[in-house]
Amino acid sequence: MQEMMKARAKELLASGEVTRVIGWKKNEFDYDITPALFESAEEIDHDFVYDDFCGPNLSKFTFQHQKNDTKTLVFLKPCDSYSMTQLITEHRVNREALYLIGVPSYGKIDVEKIKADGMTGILSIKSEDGDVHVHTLYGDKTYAKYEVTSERCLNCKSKKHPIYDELMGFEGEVMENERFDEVAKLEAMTPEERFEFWRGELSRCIRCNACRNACPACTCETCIFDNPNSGVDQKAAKDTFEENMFHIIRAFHVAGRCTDCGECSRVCPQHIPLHLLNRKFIGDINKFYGTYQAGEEVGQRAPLTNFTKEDVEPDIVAKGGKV
Amino acid sequence: MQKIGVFVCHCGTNIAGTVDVKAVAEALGKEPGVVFSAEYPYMCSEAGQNLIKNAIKEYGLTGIVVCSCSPRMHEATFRKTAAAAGLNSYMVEIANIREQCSWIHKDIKVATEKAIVLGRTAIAKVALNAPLTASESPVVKRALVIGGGIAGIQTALDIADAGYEVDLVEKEPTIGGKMAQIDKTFPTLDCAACILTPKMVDCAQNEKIHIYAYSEVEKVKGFVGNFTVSIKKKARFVDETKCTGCGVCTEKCPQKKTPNLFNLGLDTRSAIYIPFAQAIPKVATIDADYCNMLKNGKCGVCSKVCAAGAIDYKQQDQIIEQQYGAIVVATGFNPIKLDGYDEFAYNESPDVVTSLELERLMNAAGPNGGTLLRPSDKTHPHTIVFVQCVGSRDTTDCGKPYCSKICCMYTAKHAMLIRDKYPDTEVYVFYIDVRTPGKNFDEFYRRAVEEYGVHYIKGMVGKVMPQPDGKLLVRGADLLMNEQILINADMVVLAAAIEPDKSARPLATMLTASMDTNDFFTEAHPKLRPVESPTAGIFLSGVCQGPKDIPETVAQASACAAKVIGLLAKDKLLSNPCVAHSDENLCNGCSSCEKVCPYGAITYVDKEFRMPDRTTKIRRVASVNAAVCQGCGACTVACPSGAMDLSGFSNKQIMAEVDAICR
Amino acid sequence: MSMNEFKPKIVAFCCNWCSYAGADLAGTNRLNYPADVKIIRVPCSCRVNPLFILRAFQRGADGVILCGCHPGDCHYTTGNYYARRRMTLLFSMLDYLGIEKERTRVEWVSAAEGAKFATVMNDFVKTVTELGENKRLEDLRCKK
Amino acid sequence: MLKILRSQLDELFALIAEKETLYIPTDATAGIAQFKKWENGMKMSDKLKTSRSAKDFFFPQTEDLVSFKKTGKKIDIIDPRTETEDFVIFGVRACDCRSFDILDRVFLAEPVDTYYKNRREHGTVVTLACSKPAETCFCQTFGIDPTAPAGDVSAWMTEDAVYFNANTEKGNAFVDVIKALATESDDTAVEAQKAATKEILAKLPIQNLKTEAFGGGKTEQYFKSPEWAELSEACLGCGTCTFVCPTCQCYDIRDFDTGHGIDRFRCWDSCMYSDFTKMAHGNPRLSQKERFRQRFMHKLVYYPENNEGIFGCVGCGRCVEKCPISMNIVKVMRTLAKEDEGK
Repeated sequence: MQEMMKARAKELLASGEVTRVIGWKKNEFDYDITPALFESAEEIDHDFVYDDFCGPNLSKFTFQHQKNDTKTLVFLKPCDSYSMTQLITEHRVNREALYLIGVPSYGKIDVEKIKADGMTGILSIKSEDGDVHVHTLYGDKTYAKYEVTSERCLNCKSKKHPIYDELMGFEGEVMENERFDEVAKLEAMTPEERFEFWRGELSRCIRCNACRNACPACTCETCIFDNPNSGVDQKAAKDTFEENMFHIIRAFHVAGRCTDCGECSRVCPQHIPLHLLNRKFIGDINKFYGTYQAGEEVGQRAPLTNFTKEDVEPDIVAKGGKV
Repeated sequence: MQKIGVFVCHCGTNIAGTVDVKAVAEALGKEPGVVFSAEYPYMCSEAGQNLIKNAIKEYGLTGIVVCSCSPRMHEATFRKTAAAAGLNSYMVEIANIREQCSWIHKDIKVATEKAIVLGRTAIAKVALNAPLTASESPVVKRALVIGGGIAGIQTALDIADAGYEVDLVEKEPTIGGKMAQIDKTFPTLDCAACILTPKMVDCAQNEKIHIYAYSEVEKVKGFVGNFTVSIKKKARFVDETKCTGCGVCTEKCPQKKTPNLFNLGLDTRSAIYIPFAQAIPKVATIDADYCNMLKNGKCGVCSKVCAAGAIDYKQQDQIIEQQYGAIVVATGFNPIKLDGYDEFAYNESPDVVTSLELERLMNAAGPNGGTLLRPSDKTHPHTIVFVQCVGSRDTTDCGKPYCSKICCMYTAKHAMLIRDKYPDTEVYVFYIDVRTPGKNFDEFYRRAVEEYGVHYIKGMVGKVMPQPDGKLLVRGADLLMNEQILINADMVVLAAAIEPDKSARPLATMLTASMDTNDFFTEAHPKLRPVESPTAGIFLSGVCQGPKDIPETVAQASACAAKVIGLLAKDKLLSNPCVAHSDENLCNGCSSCEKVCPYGAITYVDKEFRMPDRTTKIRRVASVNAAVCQGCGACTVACPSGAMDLSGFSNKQIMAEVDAICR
Repeated sequence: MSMNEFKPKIVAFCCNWCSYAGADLAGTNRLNYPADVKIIRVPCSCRVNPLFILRAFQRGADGVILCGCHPGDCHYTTGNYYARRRMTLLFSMLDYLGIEKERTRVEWVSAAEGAKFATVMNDFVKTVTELGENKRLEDLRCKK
Repeated sequence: MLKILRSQLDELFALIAEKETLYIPTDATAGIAQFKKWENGMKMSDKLKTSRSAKDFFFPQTEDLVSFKKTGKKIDIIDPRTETEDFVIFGVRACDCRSFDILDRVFLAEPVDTYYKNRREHGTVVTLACSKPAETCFCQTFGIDPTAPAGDVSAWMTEDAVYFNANTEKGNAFVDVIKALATESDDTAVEAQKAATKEILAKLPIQNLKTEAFGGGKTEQYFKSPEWAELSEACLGCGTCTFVCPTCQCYDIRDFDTGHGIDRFRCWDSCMYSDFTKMAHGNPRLSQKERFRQRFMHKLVYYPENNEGIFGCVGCGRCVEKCPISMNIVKVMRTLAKEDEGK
């Protein structure tokens, strides 16, 4: 796949169809992937990669590196593709200036899972035929791929590309998944248990803003939390309230717009399962207002800018949330 | 630096009876920013107002808080007071310490404490108030009425009567609408044409009314008082100014096989045609789909016979741009398509007709010259079955969930007319309910049953089966007798549901006027503002707003005209200054606000911004039309970046109120 | 602090056209409800940002209630429909975080429903009083 | 050198905690370690390092500076500081320990940051030598020996025992406390561990990173390097690297309106943020490239220029692990120094 992508990118560059290519490149370690902009065949030959570590969602990178006067080729995994569609719907990127190629994703490896298993001094990781070989200073280990696949990929919502100019690999499908199981587990707890759970998680937050800055739905010109005139700006959570506040409001602001790409949880240095907040909203929206997948189609009307006269009343929450 | 004045009203004993007003004035006097605090028996009295005015002048107050009755009572009063003393009238806040404090609490201590909290909340808010000025916009003294049926005609006539210019746009070659196709009207049984056509003539002769027939609205820009509308005048291939309506061309035209749409396709006409004798404007139109000359350049008969030389095969669509202060929607209705109702054999047998088709069949100007004959064999029908609620009150996909309202009455009318003219014809009416609310309506229906012997059967028709002998076997249920009924009928008449005209939806989009799920226009308030759209300057006339009969339509049309006249009578519109505004530097241009705006007040512009690194960037940003915005604030919450805020109820003001209450 | 002494702080957001008028009517009819309820007038229930509700809790509110026109009766035709969705989701999220769901409420109160306004407020204050102080969404700095 | 059996670790912690507050690295729920106040039953993490650095103890993420209390129109000024209680941080790695020196040079230089000084004086740092360095470690680059960490007390943990060596007076006081559980021991086991660790250190992938190209006086050379554009290209402008960094020391001072007055506090700030050092005219660093450059120039050029050539990085590798887009100081150093190796 990587070679096909490189060849096609070079072809499009050579033909002048596009002048820039957005893809991934490798950094220090096998698992260190950086989104990158390529402007020549040499750069592509030298640096371009596409493998099981290419987790970063390129739609946010594309948003940051937009150029209207020229055409840019962007490679999108299905997840990135949904985010891109949402950005187009919200007029945040200019579709005309993009050439989108959908590429399949076979599940990305979460190196944190390998590290959490006690592996350290990692010198190389190779993913081959469903096995992941980890070579370290302290010995080697082979995992079955699913053991070290990221949560978001294990619960893949879709392998379909809602938008593309060209497709590489196969036309994927929307997937059956269990992504709401964790949410349901939390919902089944007592409020006290839930409170303890979230206090434990959110109290680790260092307000580094990685979740926000990596999020393809968080593209505000100025975030209200950075705007001293908003009256709610905060640089660090001085009080537990502020930890809650930041995450509730962030989740609320992306509610109905979040495509569940999972970047927030991937980038969190403190391993806070932030996707469980977003999924709560997604699950509620599905349950209360009918199934809705953000980024499925350009021009969709988001659930929070929509209504029906028969919508459930807010006391549904007091009644246990059952529709 | 804020200099706030606090004025605590006793309201006689209404407030002072349960609130220690002196203690309130004293406590609030210590709040930050407050430089003057006083209490007085009646702040709304002239003396009380003078107290306020003097304090504003003496202390140079920048804002005032009046602790008194509900702002719904005297906010306007105190705003005028402030303005009279030279303080912007929006630098006034009211603390409601009567309705929401002294009147509901008995304990003086409790009520006093609460009054202080309410007072300091108002102080916290007023400290963040900004002077606001109502903006003015001029009103173009001309109205546009879209739709030339009875609704549009009546509205246009009434507006014109008041002395304002009206343009009446009708997409068909003639005005008149559905009413022109109707034979008789209930419950009086007078002839529709006899009462409609004089009104059509009035329209044509009224010099304030300009009729754009065979025209459609193409584009709408602007806002209340100042709309710019592009109207497309479709090519008729006949010069309207030259055509005398003599009709020679229609006689000589060799292409006589054109379906006559005015008669709902029950007969044919020529390719060049005048829809009916009393058409307004009485001008011929060439049907381009059937004209041999336009299709293959072979014919030209009409051109040769036209003494006026009005035929112009090269005529093009024409775009007219015009300014209006108000727009009236009167787009009317159509019966639904009955394709989904195979059980009634509508597509199978020509003798199964809709009620509107029956109107034409019975009309003197209709295909049979007014004699009721079966379409299939032109024989006289002896048994006729009417089926009510075909598609109305029907929650399946092909039907409509609402009641079409007019069917019960016109069916009674049809039944009665048939029984009157052809006493040997048996008439059966299958109904779910008979609904006759209206002046003389129920009496009318009873006459049909009692005097004319129409057989009303409560129940639905399950199937209509065309028989080899040309008869229609109707199988239905009589729910009252609880039995199956079979009727061997000559004709079946279906009371098809009515639905808004298909042109309404795209028009609503152009007008940014909201519609319900059935494509009826939504009124600004279901009870109190029934003839206005929530979008300022857009008014609703007739069935486009919901099913109604002719008298109701005319009443609404006149009401609508009154509203339009009220608007056009103003030279300038003063707008509520408590409206939304967008901070362009924060706006993402994501369109969330636009989607929740009920008034279509938000548009987007591409604007060039200077970036911090000294480059420029073109960004899409929201822009609020203050003349259209009504200040609900829906957009402010839809906006994730906080770019959208509401004057008079800003984020900061509301948060300051929250803070002050919780302190 | 014993249960009897605890006086909750309640913030009530009322839309200008229905609920604020309903509250006025409760006053006109001298219908009693606890002084713990303090009303903030907003043009429409759709003006209420979730931020305001969190802000109230931060600043020491023990309960927040939002009152608006009945669905379908909104002065601005559609405002309360949006408010309804927003609040449903927000309340659900607060509940998900383990914050007592009884501390937040939405009620539709028309301008004619003075009695309903008083009943709703009495009931809400009772519920919140039973819950006691808001501990799970407080900002200790504001309690000093 | 004192020796305490690992089986006695719980007793040791109890003993220390009896006298002073004790903080140890412990596993937080999500497979990451963090320093926590020791309580009975708490187990020490066997992770190499905590996800946040140990600088929090002396330079916490937020800290009250002063309060203003409003009563009517009167304002009282309140100093919220109280004398910090003595505390022990156990298990600080060599890299984090070095970061304290770097912070000291900033906060203890005139004018002395009394808030920092207060905490620093009351904290006893017990370091722990590394025996299982990770692939992201490069402390050796900055002359740190992870097998011989500094601190008030140095400790080594072997299979069965922990060895302690006091380095300072505070260290001696600590050693006095734990004596009850300890036995005297020679350094055979410790030396063996050191040797073994050093062998591993030589094999670390980033151990060959060189600092020669950097240091004071290099501003001209690097400030306008064209490489910054590409290096910073994917930077999200989040503050992850800054907040996990043991040596980043920038903070912002903010006022919080409590409703009764103002709490003035400071909190960590990040030069990666667009509002960092924002002044009336805006942020002097106009784009992310410049903000990105600032962070690395500070660590590699400006700091050494003002501090006798000491670099502002300790090679702990946290930024290498945590950056959402995997861009870090290692890549920056290699690119700027035009090292074409390591890949």
